[in-house]
Amino acid sequence: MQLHYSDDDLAFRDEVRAFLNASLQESVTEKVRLALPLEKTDYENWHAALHARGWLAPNWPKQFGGAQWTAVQRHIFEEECALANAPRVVPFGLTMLGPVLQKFGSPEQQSYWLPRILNGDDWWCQGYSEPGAGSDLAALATRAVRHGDHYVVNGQKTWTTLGQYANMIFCLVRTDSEVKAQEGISFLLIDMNTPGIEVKPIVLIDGSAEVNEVWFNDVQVPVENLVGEENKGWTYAKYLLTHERTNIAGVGFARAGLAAVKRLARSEYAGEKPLIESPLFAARLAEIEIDLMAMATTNLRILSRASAGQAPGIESSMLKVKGTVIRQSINDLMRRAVGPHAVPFISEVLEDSMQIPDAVRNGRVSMQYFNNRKLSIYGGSNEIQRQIIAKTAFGGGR
Amino acid sequence: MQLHYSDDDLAFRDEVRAFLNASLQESVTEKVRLALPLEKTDYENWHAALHARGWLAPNWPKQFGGAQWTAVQRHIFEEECALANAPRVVPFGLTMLGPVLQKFGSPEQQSYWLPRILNGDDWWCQGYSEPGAGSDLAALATRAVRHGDHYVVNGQKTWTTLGQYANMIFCLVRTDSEVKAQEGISFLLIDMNTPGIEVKPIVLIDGSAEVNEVWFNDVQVPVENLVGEENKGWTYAKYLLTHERTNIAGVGFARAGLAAVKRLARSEYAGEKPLIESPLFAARLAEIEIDLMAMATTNLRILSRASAGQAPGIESSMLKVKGTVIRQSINDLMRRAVGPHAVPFISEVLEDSMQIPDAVRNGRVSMQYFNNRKLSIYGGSNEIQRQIIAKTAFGGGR
Amino acid sequence: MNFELTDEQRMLQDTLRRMLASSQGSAWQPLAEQGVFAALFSEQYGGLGGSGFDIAVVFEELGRAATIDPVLDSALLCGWLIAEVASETHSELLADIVSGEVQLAFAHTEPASRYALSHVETTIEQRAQQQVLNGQKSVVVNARCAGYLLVSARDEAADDRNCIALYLVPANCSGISMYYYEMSGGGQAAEVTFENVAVSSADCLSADALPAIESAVAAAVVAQCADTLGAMETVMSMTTDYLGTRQQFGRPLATFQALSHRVADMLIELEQARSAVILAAGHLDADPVTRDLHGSAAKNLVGRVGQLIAEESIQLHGGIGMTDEYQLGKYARRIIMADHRFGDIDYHLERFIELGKTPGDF
Amino acid sequence: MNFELTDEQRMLQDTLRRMLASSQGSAWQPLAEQGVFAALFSEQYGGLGGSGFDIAVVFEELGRAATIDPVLDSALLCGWLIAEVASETHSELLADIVSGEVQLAFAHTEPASRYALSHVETTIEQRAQQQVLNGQKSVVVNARCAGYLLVSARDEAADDRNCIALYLVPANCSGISMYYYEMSGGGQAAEVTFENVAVSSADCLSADALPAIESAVAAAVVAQCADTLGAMETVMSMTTDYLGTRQQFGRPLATFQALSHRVADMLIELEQARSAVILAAGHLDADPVTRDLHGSAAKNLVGRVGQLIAEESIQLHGGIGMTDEYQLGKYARRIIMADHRFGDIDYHLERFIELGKTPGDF
Repeated sequence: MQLHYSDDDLAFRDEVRAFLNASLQESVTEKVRLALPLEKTDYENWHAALHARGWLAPNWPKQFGGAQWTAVQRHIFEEECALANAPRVVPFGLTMLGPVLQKFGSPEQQSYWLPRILNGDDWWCQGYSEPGAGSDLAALATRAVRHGDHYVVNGQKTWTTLGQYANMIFCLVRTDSEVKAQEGISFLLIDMNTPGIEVKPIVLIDGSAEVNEVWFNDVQVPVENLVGEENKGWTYAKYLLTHERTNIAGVGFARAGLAAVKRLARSEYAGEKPLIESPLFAARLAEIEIDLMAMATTNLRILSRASAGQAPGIESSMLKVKGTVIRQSINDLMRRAVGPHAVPFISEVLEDSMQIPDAVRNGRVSMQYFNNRKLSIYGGSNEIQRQIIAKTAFGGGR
Repeated sequence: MQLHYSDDDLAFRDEVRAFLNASLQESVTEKVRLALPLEKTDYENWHAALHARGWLAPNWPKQFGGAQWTAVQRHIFEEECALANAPRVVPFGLTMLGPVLQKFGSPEQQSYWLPRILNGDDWWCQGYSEPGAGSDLAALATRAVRHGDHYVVNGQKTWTTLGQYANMIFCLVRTDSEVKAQEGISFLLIDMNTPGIEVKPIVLIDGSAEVNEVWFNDVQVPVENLVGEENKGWTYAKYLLTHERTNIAGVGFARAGLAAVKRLARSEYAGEKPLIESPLFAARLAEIEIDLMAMATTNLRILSRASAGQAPGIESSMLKVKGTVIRQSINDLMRRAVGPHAVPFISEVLEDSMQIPDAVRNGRVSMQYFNNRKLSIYGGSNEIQRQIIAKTAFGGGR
Repeated sequence: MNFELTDEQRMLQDTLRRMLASSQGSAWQPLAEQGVFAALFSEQYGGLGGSGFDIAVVFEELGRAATIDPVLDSALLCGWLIAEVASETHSELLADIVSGEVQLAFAHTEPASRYALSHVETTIEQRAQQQVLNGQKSVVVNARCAGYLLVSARDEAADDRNCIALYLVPANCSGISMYYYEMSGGGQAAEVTFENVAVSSADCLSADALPAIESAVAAAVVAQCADTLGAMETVMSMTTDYLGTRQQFGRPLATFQALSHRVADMLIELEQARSAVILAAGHLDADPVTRDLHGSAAKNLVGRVGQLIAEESIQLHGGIGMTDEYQLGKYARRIIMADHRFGDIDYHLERFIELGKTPGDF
Repeated sequence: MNFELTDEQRMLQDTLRRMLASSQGSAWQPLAEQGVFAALFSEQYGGLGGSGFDIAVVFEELGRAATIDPVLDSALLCGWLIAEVASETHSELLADIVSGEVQLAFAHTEPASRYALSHVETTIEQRAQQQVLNGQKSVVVNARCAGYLLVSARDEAADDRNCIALYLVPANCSGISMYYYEMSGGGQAAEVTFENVAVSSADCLSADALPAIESAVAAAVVAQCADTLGAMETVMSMTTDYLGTRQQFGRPLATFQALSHRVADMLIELEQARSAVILAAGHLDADPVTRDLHGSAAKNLVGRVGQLIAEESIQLHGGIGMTDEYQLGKYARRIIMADHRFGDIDYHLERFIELGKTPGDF
């Protein structure tokens, strides 16, 4: 065993650091650090900078314009981005739709859509969840009925992240209701500007409005926007869900969060001493740090196996659960750290958020605490993950 | 609301304390305090002392020779006994069989068996669980087939506590296998000296041998030893299980345990300071103490409602879960308190246990820790209790 | 021993529950009309109640309905402070508080004080003919609607238990500036700056106010815990209703055993919280050590249970629990934010340990 | 980065697993014959391994099989001590340890030392022509079978890090008395009293042994954690097997969701424990701060996970899990008692916090 990065990996890390150092603007990293909302242009600029460097699509094969990094390189990149408070790369086109098109799309779809994703011509969003189908995707009810060279789509999608910025959405729709629940589902690409589509923001408990409901009312979609075969959409959706989960553990986010907690706990005072020297707080912090050190290693172990060509099994479910629990504990520590100053409601939609006095802006950490309750709910809730783990354990297939 | 004991209750408590002070022998309380095994005569002497005082059967009506105390008085008595390290009163005749006979027994059975319980003529044990029927009593397989004026019993019971001392056992047996699982069960009183009965001790992970397997091989039981009606035993068993659970929370045991932890933590040193001043240990201790204070109050609230004639609902399930969790945490603290001295294996069957050096005898607290893992398993496992609580909550019947 | 409410308390509870269930927005006026504030004070101060249990009954209902009026910070906390230190000199003001005519705000916490009640850096100085206040106060709840501020200050820099004075200052005094904000748990507060605010010696309610502050905060702790208890009751019933109704994979969520066992654990802890509130309420009139020991026990336990119930409820609801439109989030914020007022679970655990070293019978 | 075992390590693992699966009672002799002890030492000391990963591979298998031989306390701990302080003067003894010819016991912990390595009250005094040892040692593992004891002592009463000497004393010396006992986690130990035990200056292996003790204990911590990891693996497979087989209410326990989700959490934590062991093993040769930081992290995490898995396994088994006849109890005791050796979870959490204050790159 060799726990440390190879010289090549270290050189790569230096390269990443130098790039981040040169490319990130403080006005943007400051917003990320304080969990303030980004402008659409903040995302777009970062997308363009990465594209210019050829680092936008680490997971894409070279033939489609990807960087084709090793799993360890991707891990290094993600971790460095998180520690540098880089904006996240909007994943819907790059890490979700892209691989599906590469595997199941027609040559025409590949040559039209993939470059547009890289160039940032389209802003994609995701239409999976429905009000009646949360963890139970097979229950989805949005229908597409074929009329000549068009599908006519009716129904409602929900939890569509950043849908307010998107001009395209990829959707799971029901094309056959006679068959068993998971069959009869198709994978459609839909232009958000088609008549009959309405987007409504959902305000979350922290006042944020990043997720949306999307309504479809007799929306016409050309048949060439069907990916793969009709009624095979479930297969593509599963591929998308199990594929590309290298960052599921969120190690970089957790490390950045832990660093932020430590900063806070050194400047907050409990009596004469900084909070970080209070035994109970220090114990909470240390326990999470120990858990995180172990999880980061688990993550690397799994990555290194993936690099060696082994398919990730229930380990990604394990990382999802432990990763979200750790990140939520860090958010919990963060609000504890600021003590009485956790109470201001500093919604991300407040326009003068950069002008708020520091003491009041501390309330932002509570918003993050509430917002990140979502981590254990979305992307396959932790209950679903436990179910997967247990099923495998009792199936004997470890 | 009035949280404090009435003057009458306080006077009663003083009376109990005076009695315990005068009646308990230090040679016995010392064994209880150190969780060392008691002799059969230790139990018998204590039984006799309580009987002489008229305090043996607090839960029995006066007509059968009981003390007919209020729920609060019984609580006071149980708590004082625990704090004084009194031996426990073997409950199988007094709190389990007695009430069943009083409610369902024939006048002949009542007049014969009840005085014998009070006088200590019989040592009863319980034959409910079977190897194939743990929490699922309806699956029990021990059969009784009637032949003239006898039943012939075949099968196996297990987890029979103190069965090695008993001369009588009350059993659930299957008398009809044609009907639904919970019907066709009868309640039989069986003389342990009947030919065909064999008792084998089960050694537990702490080396103790208090529980037993009881084997029945063509055992003849006179039909007059059937309690109530044939095939109605499940009703009596349920009555027994839901009735008389005033001490289910084990508040007295928990208080005595917490006092013992504090004693230990004051004498153990971590560096220059007694362990009780170590912040992490103090925090563990305080959290359990806070939980216990609340649970003791929950217990009193439920007792006071029971005194007012209201039937206990899911509260006894709540007390069972929380009570066992708290007691197990106290055992956990106890072994943590003795640090490296927790490792000696001091089984209760070691004969010279009173001669072992103090430092080595500290290992006894680990034995208690392991032994008390049973608390959350027996008497309806905590999983069964959670099931009952959830069922009621979702039935809307709170 | 008796764990039943008195008839008066039960009537108060019924009235409140009915009234708050139908009220929209502020309930201050109806609360005043029903004499609810009077229930928070003993007869000696013009009230009709004032015991720990009276307070617990009122705040459990306010929490259950998630009422946003500043009953805790203005009526109870400031009211008790006035009652403790100035019931004779300011009897009229006290009467106005009891009747709900006037609102106040307690300007005590400072940017660096965290949860310590004795940490006061705000100064009171004699300058020429007058006294001036200078300093910065944090999280002054209800500052926006308060006619007066109760301001703590010292005439020397000593950070000890003595010499903390309490001033009654009209909120519109020149030299006072405020930065207002909404609070996550409901209601509003402000950061308040005092810059050479002139006060007279008649405005000084007490020259040594810490014991009174501790007493009033002890009542606030009971109230806060009862409020959280009430909020948790609502959350639990929302959660069991939702799980009983919402279908997934063809059957109600309630039939999934892994979820239902978690609900059972939440219900067990809710009973624990209820007992802790009862204990704290029942010892509010005890000696300070006993009082604060039970207060800290309750604040710690209710804080832990609150976190469990708030987090688990959101998780068990799934996505819908995250939305602002659904009421759960409002309650979850109220419950979690309660831990940031009057000391959090760690602060109270440490205080419990400290107080436990004092020999006593509790 | 590479998380694969070397070919040698994998062979060692396979050999051990096969051998221990079939061995009954003591496995000392076969272990020695297979050269397992040599894997614990570097070539410099006559071994064939000695890295943290070599140690982890060996002890994971010993834990998995619940082997009771004193490999940890005699071969590894005492062997490393001799190697550190006396590899040249006592090369023959070291060779005998590496070959398994001789067993030792480390007499260091005292009744009042708890987990502190620097707490030594046992004295060494010059009397007339000789030196004498006086004192009391606690939990001296393997004392009964040890040919020699490694005894720590001081020539002055100072309770600091300096002046802790290490003596090699034949176990049958006059003046040594022992009270033997079995240990809950397996194996045996003794309380050992030294009463004017005469030693010569040649018996003194080191006059300042604490750094060596800390280094050897760091290796023991890796070994203990790996042992617990192995034991937990066995426990998890017993538990999933049992739940998959045992029927209740007409279906296998594994189909009860509340139970299966708890199993999932146990499996998640088991992976955490494995990673913690890897980290500790991989830093055993680092500078002392980095080494001990990862050692403490592992001992804390493995201790927490061990408690979860031991307690939950018994609970999920129900009654059968409580019986001595079923193998689970033996493993549960081994896992829980591991927390009482070389520092428990609280001790190591505090040490982790303390070490974290030292700036460093880890």
